[in-house]
Amino acid sequence: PPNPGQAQEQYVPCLIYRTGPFAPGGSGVGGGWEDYMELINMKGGVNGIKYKYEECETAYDTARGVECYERVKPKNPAYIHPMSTGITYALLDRSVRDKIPLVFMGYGRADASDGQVFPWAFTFPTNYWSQNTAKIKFIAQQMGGMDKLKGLKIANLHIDIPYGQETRPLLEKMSKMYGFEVRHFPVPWPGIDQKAQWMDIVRRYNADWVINRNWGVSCTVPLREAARLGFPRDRIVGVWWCGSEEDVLPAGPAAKGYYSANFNGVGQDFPVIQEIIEKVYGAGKGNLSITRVGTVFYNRGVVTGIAMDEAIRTAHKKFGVKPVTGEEMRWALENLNITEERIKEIGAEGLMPPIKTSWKDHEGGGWVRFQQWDGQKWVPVGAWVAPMREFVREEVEKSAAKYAKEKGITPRTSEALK
Amino acid sequence: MIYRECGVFKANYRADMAIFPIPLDRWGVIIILFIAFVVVPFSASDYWLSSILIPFLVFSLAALGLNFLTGYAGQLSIGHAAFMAVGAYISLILYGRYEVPLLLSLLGGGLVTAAVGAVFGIPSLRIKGFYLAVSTLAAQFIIQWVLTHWEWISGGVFGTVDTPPMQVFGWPIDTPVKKYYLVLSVVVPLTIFGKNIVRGQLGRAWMAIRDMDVAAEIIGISLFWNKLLAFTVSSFYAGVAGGLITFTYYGAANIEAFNIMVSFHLLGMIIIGGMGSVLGSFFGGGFITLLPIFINQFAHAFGTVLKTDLLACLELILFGGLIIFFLIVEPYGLARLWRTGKDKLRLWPFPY
Amino acid sequence: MIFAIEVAIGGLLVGVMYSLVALGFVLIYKSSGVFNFAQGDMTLLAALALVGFLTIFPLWLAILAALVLMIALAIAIEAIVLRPLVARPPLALFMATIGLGFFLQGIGQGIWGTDPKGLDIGISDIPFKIKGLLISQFDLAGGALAGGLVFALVWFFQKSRTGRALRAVSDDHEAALSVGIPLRRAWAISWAIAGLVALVAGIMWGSRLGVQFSLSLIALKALPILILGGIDSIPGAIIAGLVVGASENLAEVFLGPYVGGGIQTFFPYLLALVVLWFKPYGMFGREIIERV
Amino acid sequence: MNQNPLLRVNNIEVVYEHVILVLKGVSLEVPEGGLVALLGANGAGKSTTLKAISNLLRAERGEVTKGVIEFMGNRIDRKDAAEVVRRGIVQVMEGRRKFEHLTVEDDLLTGAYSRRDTHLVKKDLDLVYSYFPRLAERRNVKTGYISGGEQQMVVIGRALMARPKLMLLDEPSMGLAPLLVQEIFDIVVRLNREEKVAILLAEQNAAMALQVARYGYIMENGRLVLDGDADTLRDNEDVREFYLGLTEIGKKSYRNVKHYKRRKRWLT
Amino acid sequence: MNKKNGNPMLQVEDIHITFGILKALNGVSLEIHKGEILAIIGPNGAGKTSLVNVINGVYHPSRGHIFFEDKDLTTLSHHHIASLGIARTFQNVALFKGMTVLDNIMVGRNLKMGSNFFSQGIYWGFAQKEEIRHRQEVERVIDWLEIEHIRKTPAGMLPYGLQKRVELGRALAAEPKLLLLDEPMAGMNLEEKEDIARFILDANEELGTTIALIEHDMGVVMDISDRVVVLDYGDKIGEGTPEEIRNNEKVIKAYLGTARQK
Ligand SMILES: Nc1ncnc2c1ncn2[C@@H]1O[C@H](COP(=O)(O)OP(=O)(O)OP(=O)(O)O)[C@@H](O)[C@H]1O
Ligand SMILES: Nc1ncnc2c1ncn2[C@@H]1O[C@H](COP(=O)(O)OP(=O)(O)OP(=O)(O)O)[C@@H](O)[C@H]1O
Ligand SMILES: [Mg+2]
Ligand SMILES: [Mg+2]
Repeated sequence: PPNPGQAQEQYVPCLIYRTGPFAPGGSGVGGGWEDYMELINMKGGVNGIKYKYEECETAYDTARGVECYERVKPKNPAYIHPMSTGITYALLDRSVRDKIPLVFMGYGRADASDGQVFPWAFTFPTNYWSQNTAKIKFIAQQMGGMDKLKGLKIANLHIDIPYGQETRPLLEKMSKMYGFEVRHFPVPWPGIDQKAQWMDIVRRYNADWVINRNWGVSCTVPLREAARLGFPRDRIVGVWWCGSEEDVLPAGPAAKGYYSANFNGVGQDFPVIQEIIEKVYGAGKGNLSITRVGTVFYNRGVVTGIAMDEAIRTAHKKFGVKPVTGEEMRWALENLNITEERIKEIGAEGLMPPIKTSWKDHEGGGWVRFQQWDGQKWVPVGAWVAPMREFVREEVEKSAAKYAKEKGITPRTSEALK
Repeated sequence: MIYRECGVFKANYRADMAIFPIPLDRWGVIIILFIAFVVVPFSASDYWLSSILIPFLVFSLAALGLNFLTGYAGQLSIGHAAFMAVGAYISLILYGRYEVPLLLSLLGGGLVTAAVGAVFGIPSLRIKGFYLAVSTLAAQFIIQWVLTHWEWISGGVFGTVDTPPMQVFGWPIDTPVKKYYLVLSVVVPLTIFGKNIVRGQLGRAWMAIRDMDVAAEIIGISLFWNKLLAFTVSSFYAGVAGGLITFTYYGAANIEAFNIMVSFHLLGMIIIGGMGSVLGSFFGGGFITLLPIFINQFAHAFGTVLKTDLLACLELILFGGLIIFFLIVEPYGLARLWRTGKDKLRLWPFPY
Repeated sequence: MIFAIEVAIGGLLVGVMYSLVALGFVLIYKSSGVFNFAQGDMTLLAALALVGFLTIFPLWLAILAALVLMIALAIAIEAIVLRPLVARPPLALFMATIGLGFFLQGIGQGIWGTDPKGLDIGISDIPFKIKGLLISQFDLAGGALAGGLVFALVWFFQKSRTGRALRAVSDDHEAALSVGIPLRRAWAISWAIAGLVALVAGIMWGSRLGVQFSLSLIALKALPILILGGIDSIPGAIIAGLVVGASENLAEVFLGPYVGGGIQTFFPYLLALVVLWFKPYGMFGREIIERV
Repeated sequence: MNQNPLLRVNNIEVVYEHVILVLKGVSLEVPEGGLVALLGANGAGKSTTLKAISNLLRAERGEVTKGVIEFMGNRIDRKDAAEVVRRGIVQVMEGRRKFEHLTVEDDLLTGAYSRRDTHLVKKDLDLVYSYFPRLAERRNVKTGYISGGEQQMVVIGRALMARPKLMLLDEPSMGLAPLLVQEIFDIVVRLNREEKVAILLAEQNAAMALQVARYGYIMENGRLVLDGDADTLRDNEDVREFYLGLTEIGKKSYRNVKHYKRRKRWLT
Repeated sequence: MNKKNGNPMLQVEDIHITFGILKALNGVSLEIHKGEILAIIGPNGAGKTSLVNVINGVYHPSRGHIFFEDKDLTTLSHHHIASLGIARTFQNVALFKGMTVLDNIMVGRNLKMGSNFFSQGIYWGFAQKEEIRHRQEVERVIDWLEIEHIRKTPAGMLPYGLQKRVELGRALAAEPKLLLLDEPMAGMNLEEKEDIARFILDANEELGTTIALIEHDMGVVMDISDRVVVLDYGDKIGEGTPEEIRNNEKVIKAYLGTARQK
């Protein structure tokens, strides 16, 4: 029973990176997430329980990420966001052993969407594979229908690390399905120079569309190179980590027209964002500079905050109002249902897609939204796009099964954990 | 006088050539080993075991390997993390896919890495100094490329090799304490082996090459074999360390954990710790792996005063500043500082 | 064929831009024997400072202010880092510069923030066509700047009294002291020049990539140039830059597809290794004299 | 000696690396226009004394912890090495510290770095070449490649290029052919007489040194054990035996040196 | 003292070396006989060091051959030549500065040691016995050269004279058949020169080491050498007993000078 004399707190560790080449991503997402928790706290907490959030700087370094995890573990966090693909890999095993759910929204491994093999890992609201199917759909839309994909030349320009390579097989499969041609152009890290790739894409391969799957500075370079070679920017569509203001601003006018995927809305025109500005920043408790509120990464952080907050509420409903444990949180994450109505209630309509998870499906929808840079700001293009659910699911399960075999895991067959 | 050498007469060269000729050192080592094997496992928290001690020990082992190459043989390498990566991938593949016993997998990872290291050591036969250092970056980039492009290694789309649950002789290694023991029982023998190597004929040959290779060769030391051997032994240690850290810390072999920054960190370890010193590798390993953590925890004390993004920058500033500071205090590394301290104790109360 | 030429020309021009960063390394190595790993971070800091100053000053004044800052930095580095480390092993100094790199990263990002900032110096990056070849004004400006710098620096080192003194310092700084060359001033001067070069590189690269942390990573691209041309050769930095730029791009385009691509980062290293095997001090580096 | 020496070293102690005490209270003087020899065994501290004066110690992690060094009445022990050179003291270090990548001529020219009268530099360069014709032949070769003796000529020539008031010579004759040793000493004497350059000469070749010097100090183990006019020293029994190799019966042959050790009297 | 003679141990035949336009050695031939002490003298830059460098493979002659015990050395690598039994010291001391005196001299014995890598690492059995055996040998050298007190001092911290002595120790530790000494006494005072002279004579007389010695101190050369070879800018201008050389006009003009001869 809650002790009325003592204020109860929900401890939330934030593994974050505020310096280094990817700092805009880490600080942006982290800042938005923390601001949302701050907002909830100012409104009295989640059902009266306040968040106690604490940062641990990982510098995007795997070793330090693991150390952060171990450091915060004794404080019984209900969940962990590793915030980096490398750290995610390192924590997968530990999270199972320690019974702490691992949530990686929009990064990490896509096949972890399969709850049968990854009971403790969550990828909602979408994963990279869903994103890519949505991208193909989006390209088709721009071209005027799925049949127009036939004969199209798509260049998959990707940073040459596992994160970048991950979607190659999927694209190849789809190219067979829809009759388009795909060629991969690996960009060695850090991707400052992509002249060769672009010469090839534009001059020799004559690509119709380019997928920009990079990270950090390598997201920006393609826009410049495309401009120099006269390749239309509205024929480039980026991954959601290449679709922030920080990615396009340095490219100046060269970025105008560029598309990117996203799984959250942009701008300040959402009631919840307005509320944050008013209450949190009004009270001087913001975790970022106010100029970044409403940016892509920031809003992604807010969406993170909302989703996690909703999960805690779900747990409260089942287990009672108290600080949630990892195991309770896991149940809640598996039974998450953030409906359109609820989203509207929160004041986040258009900011995030609905999410509905199950014990099998840890992705919970996979909706993707596209946006275009108009030179000043990101403008949403069209409605939320549904991924090719079945296709992705099939791939996810295949890949997860392989993982299970490698690790000696027996996939579960019901909601219950053995 | 607390620490003394005089008064301890060595009856024969055998005693003088023992691994720790001074009794107090010998006792010191025994006490440290006792603490490491007996006291620590029963008193340290999981956090300390798994995220302070394990990385500290393993990175020190890797640093020791690099120290053979750079500190003893004088061949500067800034691509050493890649060798750790080779060890990590190979030993995990051996263990996971081919069901080779764990310790043998580690050994196998080390041996394959040693072979790779020997190949990348070939340029050292012609190239020297910073030219060689920069060339070793080739190892970093090429190995990184091969590991991610060769599907047999990376095992498909995620570029990652996962481990099944670990066991040694049928014992599951699943708690931090057991992992710690695993690490310790690899690190300690390898360290002793390394210490013996460097104080023997091979170590002397390496140091001779480091100090003046022309003269060494004229004296009859084959640069070819000794340099390649330095690369081989050094990458063997790196490979074992890579496998070990992956088994006990990262859980999955992922190239991002062995990026170029890690190479710089390894180099930092031996320079700060002490070039050409086994002990220094451990000091340096501790300094570089633990300092950021301590700074981070220390900086948190200011969490209320400073904005968080400034805090992260403050960490960098402190880290960089402390590296410079320690280099100024003792450019020959912490191990030298330690020795000077001991000397002072030994001679105390007569400082000169 | 025209495609190959285009790739080569594009590579040459980008190579020169890398040379700008390589030059910074060369300068400091040549004049004090220090392998300055913080050169990339100095580039970042210079660019960050410039963008910072641009919010209050017009362009020329901002450049001037950034230059003053780099000179002040050089003097500070001399006093705080180099002077106490005089006559220490080169590796200790090398490590100190790595530490310095972290320090500068912290300072730069702490003061000016981590988010990328645009920098527009008013030179167009949109190429024009000459006989079917695309060439950008920006690249030409970069090339001209680099060329000019090289001429000035070569003259300085070979012909001027201070230049000769700096060369002496790098050979043996104790002996340099014994003939009355003030080490402190020599070091401060060479670091200040390297700061100037960092600023130039920071401007050029910053306006291309945006001013952000990744500027400091350009140093990685400069390294193979450095060993190919010779760590202490100023003209070597430019020539090797051209070679590296052209060859890595040609390799990626024509060799890459056969091996799976993504080879342009390590290709220059392979090239450098081959050259170094025959010329262990790079194409133009001075050899280490080992007489017994 | 006289009341107003050019250089006065007063009771200095030197410590290396904060712990190694090398000089234990050394005092010596060089008068205006003097030519003073400093003799002593290996490791006695001659070079250290010279480096203390020119303040090159700091570059080797040594420092003067006690005592005073005065040059023309001003303290110089706290001054920067470059400043000491500017005031007119130049040291020729032992070990042929040439700038190996500079050509012979460039190397010589660095010697003139702190001179104001740049127009006279060319003349002095010719002077150096006239002293060492071999260098003129090799002027465009990097000093790293010339022979040991030629390198020795370069460093001495370089010091001359600075036109010092006081020259500290650390074993100038080392590794030079007999003919050249004579020449070097002739040059030293000429410099001293004609150009009025005061000289402090640390030498192993005691016979030569005591021939040209007017005054001498003998150093053992970081202490001065004996000093006096060159003639007096030459007649000292210990100096005769240990430094000049002369016994009662005349010069002894190296072949006949036995394994006996007679202790020097001052060493107790 | 006329045990010397017999067939030449080392034959240098018509060696040419050029550096750029400079002819450092211009067709020099000479012989070193087993058991003798040969002095090589000549003005600075005459090519003495170059000659020694050719013998142990640092420079390769553009013309000519070198035979050591009838084996052609001309194309062998340095460490191969060393393994035949030729050791040397260097004009500019080339000690391993970061290593202790003991280790430096132990390195000198490198060629004589051969335990394998693993037994070295475990330091048990053969490796240990071998280390101790060689250590005893090295201690003999140390005793003999009277450098016991600096055994554990890093060589780089020693004063010049002692470094030269350690270097001699390192060369002697290899138990060479032929020992090449490049100005072993430069920078020493008389007493120390006497010591070194003694060591050289002892090595020659007691161990039977053949010695070739470059030296500028005529006193030493005249006293201890059996034969003298004089080089002058690439040419051999004289050869003979010390007496003959002392009175050779050419040598006096090129090298010895006349004034102030004691
Ligand atoms: N940098 C240093 N660090 C530590 N000790 C030093 C250093 N330089 C010299 N010494 C010590 O100081 C003592 C005196 O050395 P110094 O070079 O002054 O002797 P010296 O009389 O010039 O001898 P030599 O005739 O051999 O040149 C020696 O014992 C030497 O080991
Ligand atoms: N590697 C080299 N490159 C260029 N010139 C060289 C080289 N080695 C030697 N020389 C030149 O060859 C000549 C002979 O040099 P060497 O060192 O043999 O003289 P040395 O007789 O030993 O003289 P010293 O008595 O001064 O030591 C010198 O003029 C020297 O400048
Ligand atoms: Mg001396
Ligand atoms: Mg010589």
